[in-house]
Amino acid sequence: MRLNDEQQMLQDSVARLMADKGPVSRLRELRDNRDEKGYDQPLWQAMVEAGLTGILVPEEHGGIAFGLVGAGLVAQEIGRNLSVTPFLSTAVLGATALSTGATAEQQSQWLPAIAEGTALVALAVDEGAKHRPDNLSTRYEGGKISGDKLLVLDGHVADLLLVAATDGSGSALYLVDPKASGVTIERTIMVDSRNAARIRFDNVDAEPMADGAAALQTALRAGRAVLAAELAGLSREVFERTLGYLKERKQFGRLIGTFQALQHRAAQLMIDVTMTEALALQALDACDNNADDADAQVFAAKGKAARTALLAGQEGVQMHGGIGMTDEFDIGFFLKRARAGGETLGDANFCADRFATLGGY
Amino acid sequence: MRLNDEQQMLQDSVARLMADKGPVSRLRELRDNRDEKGYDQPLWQAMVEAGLTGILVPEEHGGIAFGLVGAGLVAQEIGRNLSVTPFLSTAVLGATALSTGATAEQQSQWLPAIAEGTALVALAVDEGAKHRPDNLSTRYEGGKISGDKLLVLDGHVADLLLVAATDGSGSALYLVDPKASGVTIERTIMVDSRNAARIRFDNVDAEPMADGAAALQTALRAGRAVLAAELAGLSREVFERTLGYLKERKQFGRLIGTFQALQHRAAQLMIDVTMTEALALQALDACDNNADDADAQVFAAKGKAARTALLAGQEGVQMHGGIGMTDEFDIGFFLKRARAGGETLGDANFCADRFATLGGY
Amino acid sequence: MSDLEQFRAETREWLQANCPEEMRQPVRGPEDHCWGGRKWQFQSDAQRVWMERMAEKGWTAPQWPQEYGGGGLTPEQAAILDEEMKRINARTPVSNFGFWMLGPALLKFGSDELKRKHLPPICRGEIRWCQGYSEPNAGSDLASLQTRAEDKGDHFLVNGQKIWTSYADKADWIFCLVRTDPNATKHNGISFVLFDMETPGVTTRPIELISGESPFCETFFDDVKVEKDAVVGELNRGWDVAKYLLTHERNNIGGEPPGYLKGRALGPLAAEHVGTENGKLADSALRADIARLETDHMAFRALVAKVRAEAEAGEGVGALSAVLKYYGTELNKRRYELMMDAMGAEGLEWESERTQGGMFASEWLRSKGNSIEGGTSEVMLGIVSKRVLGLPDA
Amino acid sequence: MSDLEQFRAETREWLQANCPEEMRQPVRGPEDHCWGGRKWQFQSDAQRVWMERMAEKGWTAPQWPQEYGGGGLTPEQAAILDEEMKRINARTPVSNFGFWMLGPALLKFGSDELKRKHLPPICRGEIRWCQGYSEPNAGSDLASLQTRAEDKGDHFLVNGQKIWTSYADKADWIFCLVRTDPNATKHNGISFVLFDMETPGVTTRPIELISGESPFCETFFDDVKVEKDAVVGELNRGWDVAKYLLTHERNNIGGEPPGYLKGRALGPLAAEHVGTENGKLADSALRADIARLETDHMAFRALVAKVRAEAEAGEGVGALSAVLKYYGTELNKRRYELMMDAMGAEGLEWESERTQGGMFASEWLRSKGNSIEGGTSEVMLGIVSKRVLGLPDA
Repeated sequence: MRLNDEQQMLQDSVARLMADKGPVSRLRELRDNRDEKGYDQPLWQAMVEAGLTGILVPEEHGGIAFGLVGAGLVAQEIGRNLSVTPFLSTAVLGATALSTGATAEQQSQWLPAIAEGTALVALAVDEGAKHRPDNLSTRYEGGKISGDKLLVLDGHVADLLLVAATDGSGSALYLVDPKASGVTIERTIMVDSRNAARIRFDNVDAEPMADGAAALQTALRAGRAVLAAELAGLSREVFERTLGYLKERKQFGRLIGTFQALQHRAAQLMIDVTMTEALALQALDACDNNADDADAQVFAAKGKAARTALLAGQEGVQMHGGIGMTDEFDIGFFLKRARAGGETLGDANFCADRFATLGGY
Repeated sequence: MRLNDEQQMLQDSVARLMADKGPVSRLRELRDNRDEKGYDQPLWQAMVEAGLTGILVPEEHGGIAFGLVGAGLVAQEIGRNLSVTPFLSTAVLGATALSTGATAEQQSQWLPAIAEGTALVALAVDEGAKHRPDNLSTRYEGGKISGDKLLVLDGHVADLLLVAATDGSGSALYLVDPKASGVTIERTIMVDSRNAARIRFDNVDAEPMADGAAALQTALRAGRAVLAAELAGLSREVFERTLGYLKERKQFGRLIGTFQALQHRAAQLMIDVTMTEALALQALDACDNNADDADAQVFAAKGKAARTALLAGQEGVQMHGGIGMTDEFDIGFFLKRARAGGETLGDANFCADRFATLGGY
Repeated sequence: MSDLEQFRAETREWLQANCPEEMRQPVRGPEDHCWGGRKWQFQSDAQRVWMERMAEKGWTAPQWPQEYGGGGLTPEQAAILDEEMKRINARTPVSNFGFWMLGPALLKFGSDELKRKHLPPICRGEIRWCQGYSEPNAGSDLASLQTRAEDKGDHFLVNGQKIWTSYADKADWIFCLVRTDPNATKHNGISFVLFDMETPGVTTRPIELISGESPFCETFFDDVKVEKDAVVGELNRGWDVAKYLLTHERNNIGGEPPGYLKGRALGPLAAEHVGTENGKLADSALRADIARLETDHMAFRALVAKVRAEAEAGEGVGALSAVLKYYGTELNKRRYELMMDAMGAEGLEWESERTQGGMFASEWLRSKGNSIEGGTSEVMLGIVSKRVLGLPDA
Repeated sequence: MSDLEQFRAETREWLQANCPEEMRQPVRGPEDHCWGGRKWQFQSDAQRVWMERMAEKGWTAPQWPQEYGGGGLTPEQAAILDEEMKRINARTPVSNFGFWMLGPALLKFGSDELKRKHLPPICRGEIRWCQGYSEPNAGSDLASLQTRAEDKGDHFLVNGQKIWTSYADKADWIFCLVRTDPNATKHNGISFVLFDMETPGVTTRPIELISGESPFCETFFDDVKVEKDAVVGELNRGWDVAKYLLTHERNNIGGEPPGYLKGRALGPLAAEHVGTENGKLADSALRADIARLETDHMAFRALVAKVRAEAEAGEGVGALSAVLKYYGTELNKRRYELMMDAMGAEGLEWESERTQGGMFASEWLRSKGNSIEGGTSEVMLGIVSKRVLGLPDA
């Protein structure tokens, strides 16, 4: 697919915004200052003002309803700059879940707040080391939820928790107030310096949605597709920084970019990055158009993006040599995010497994 | 492990024998002449005279009982020259099965004949596209065998068939006369120009062994280990021919072996080949010593050898360019044998699966 | 009804009326592909009739100008024709290097005279072309070619040897790179000339491939007389034409496998051979490998679609064609390896009816040439690193 | 009882009597490793006592000559000591670059005077050494180093900067490559010198790695006075010493993972995290990846065993050390990637007690340096292709 003019404009303006207000140096500051909120508040505010927090919120709730392709374009720039915001948790996962499955009342309460930037939302799905959304232990019974969750992105600053639980008949999302009695939240800082929380729910009041099952599935799909775009952007940035280094670093009296073995590997990396970008956008577009194979495309895109980002991070560090191993240099941040982002909402093997099942083998 | 003097002498003499009497050009002749027997009879006769047919036959039955390391050394040279003989079917699989599990009478009848070169033996195990020796449909009941076998190496020239069948309690080997009533043999010529047969057994007289289950398992293990050595030898030969070409072929006014990308790939291939050789010998030695992890070593060796030989074949053709694609040039024969040998007695995935199971995961 | 809608309706009706039933059956093997030319033996009346009817409409070369025998269709119309043909599974009526390669070169570089002389016979399927590029010592380094065309006043005298000439033994004419100025630097002094394969002094010898097929020949030129007006483009500037065609050729590779795997999904095919457990392939490593391959292929198709969309918007493909050539052929090789993994012993039989004479192994072996012919993978990566990434030479 | 059997019996008895119980516990983290030296803070009395007792026997450097403080053991005896220590899980009593690197260099190249001066304090764990090789512009291309040692008559004056100096901030002395003849060609004019890190003009600055650790420093030399008899080997021939040590260093890499994965099989570890179905890992792609890795690792170990057996038979390792360095570190990186795949979210926690402060992710990140330090994988492949395969330069 090619971007239309509107999408192209969005991409240009977001690229400027993220490079100006959310560069990698901000991630470093937040990490080094052990920031309490753990995300870039001025940047988030700027995103609110630009309407980006409402990019998936329907217009009647104050959003701009730009669709997943739009959200993916934002995520690409987030990936390039490693900008730290609750965009994925709130503007993508939260907004998609609520607009898909919430009751009219729930939507009116939360969707405008998301668009206006007055509420952060976190999705609580995972329970163990690996993402297994169809095999949950967390129970919903008689209006109450009990269970243990982890990898709840931005869980320690959220105003609303959307908790995946099973009532015996299947998995669905439920609304939980993080301040409700029985909720215990432990902030955990991940290798990529992002926030995730471990949250215990001990017989906590929970509110069902109109269609919490659809909300869960649709949010997961949207999140995977947007993460694919973020990882594609990250990969592109690592590739470009590495290519720049190959054109600048000398050893043995010549630019290291003149060594053919590195040239071929750089070319192969570029090809993977370029394909990953194309696939991520195509998958986002397939979701927006409710294409028949949208699920397969999203699993392919997320799986491919996870592999490409990790490869880019590995090659980026290796080709930078010793300097790439230092914390002072930025490239390591990309490698760390590549792994964390790759793991989130299902790693490459998870995606391949689903992709194969959809393919009938 | 390192070879002892005796083993070193064996290797040297076999290397001379195979290079003299069984070079790749013989394979080409046999193929082009559509040889009826389908194997190199003069070479086989020379191997009989050198005692190699009895390399796994106990001395009391006229063999030299050199052990699997010895058989592996022979197989390495067979791999280097693509020599076409019933060594695997008769001298390895047949001799191992009979000396492991046959009755004293059966041993006296067949083992001297193998050593003397007066009998060829073929093992009939596989029944479908893939090697699944623990899941057989061929039945043994009341002294009779019924079932369909394929990939029976040298099956159309064998004097004795060892047929894997189940009597309901487990898989074991049974002796069948290929001329017995109810046996239908179809010679099939494989991509590597070797023989394999499809054989139908329709209520055929069969003779049980003393321990046909052990005979089957031990023969399969020996066969895999020896095949690993053959594929290691094949890989070494492809590597050396390709390295020679890199030092001889010019393009763009320079030897193609000066291109760094090819240099690194050649180095990586050499490393894989060298590791594969070391692992194959170690696995053979582990079998000879009945080491605790002999099974794991053999699965590792066969799996690794299958992957290395295929990689060598692929890189060999690619680095030779157009000439490598021609039938007139020999390199394609190695690629063909790499795939056929890799498939025989369990491909790399089969071996990895068994290896993982033995590792408890 | 818009013009395009009307075009679609008329096309559908015409195809329905004119495409013989037999030409709507899937292609069973290479012999079902109509190459055309003086030596062509039609497999059936239907094959001949279908070619002639399409040629009459100009639809054997839908987008070429009508004055040269083409259909004069716009890209949108050509896409509709393509869709309508696919809808009824209509076979390609005729195809050879004249359509894929020489035609585009002539349309871009040829004189009006050359176009009038050569394009209509191509469109009518009367002349089958082959390509004379590579030489034994000029493979990846094509520009070092040594076949000479000496200027003898009223004609050239061509001497030398080509290799990898596709179907030279079956073709009628050749387009050929020859050195017309031996004193010029490597890339200069090469001309792109056309001549009849029946000219005295031309001999061919088929090359048998490891796959058992012989689609290529060695071709020898011994004092072959070639008309001086048979040069496409400027004298000594043949490299420009060749480069254009190489890029064009690489563009045509979309990573879709030919032959047996065409249109067949690998996963279900593997399931037939290795079996399933709980609905999943019994060989779980193979399942993972196939899923990774198909994921990569989906990514590749997304890239191809993007490149095509950009090309249609006039952004040009340029060196990205090397990306597509490289990755498409490498994917194809991976796919055939996995097919062989899946088929096991059944894929290995060579001389048997069961495998139609070793079709599976033959296609697997043939795929190894994909990353050599038309520019090796190594050359493609070199082009990408130099021209796309801008990495410097040593 | 043979001599060796008697040696084993005596060793076993001595170890039993002298190795403190605490020193038989598995190492829990880097702090349990005793580096020795002037600044060393013993973690416990047991750690101190164990080092001292072993030093007294000369068994901190079992095969070094007794006159220099070593144990004077034969290779066979040393192997027995090693086995007996492993049998009771005895920790290494003390270890640092003095043992691994400087000692072997001094034993091969050093004067008797230098050996007498430096080896005994190493054996006693009194002096901890660091290595001054790389510079900001001399990494893979080490021989282009620029740190200068000017001949000032009775001493050298050293100026320059080193990078990747392991634990320079914790070491007492440094062995260091300096340029003593700026006019000689690149590989000549380099000398291998020794000096005290407390010499005026030496400063160090730790470098934080992406793994969060700081095992390396930048080290600056500003008019550092170095004695002229502190040169190991010949003046201006320090490259020979460095090359010898680099090969020696590469030999020490057997592909066994350090840290958390040491002695832990990946398959069962993965089973704990991703779960099993019918006794097989629930993630079948991961299962295939692990089996392939472990197969490759078994092949690598077979090669290492072969190379060692050949080395013991006096055939020499030579350029094969580059093979081992390359493949061992690449394997290790693959292993950590698969560990992270297996651990999922639990491996990603960074600041948490659960992960002992991000131990898993930290070790994964640290492994990325393995294919850079001690010669990059690219340099190793270059050595292999030139020196083992004999491929020519361009």
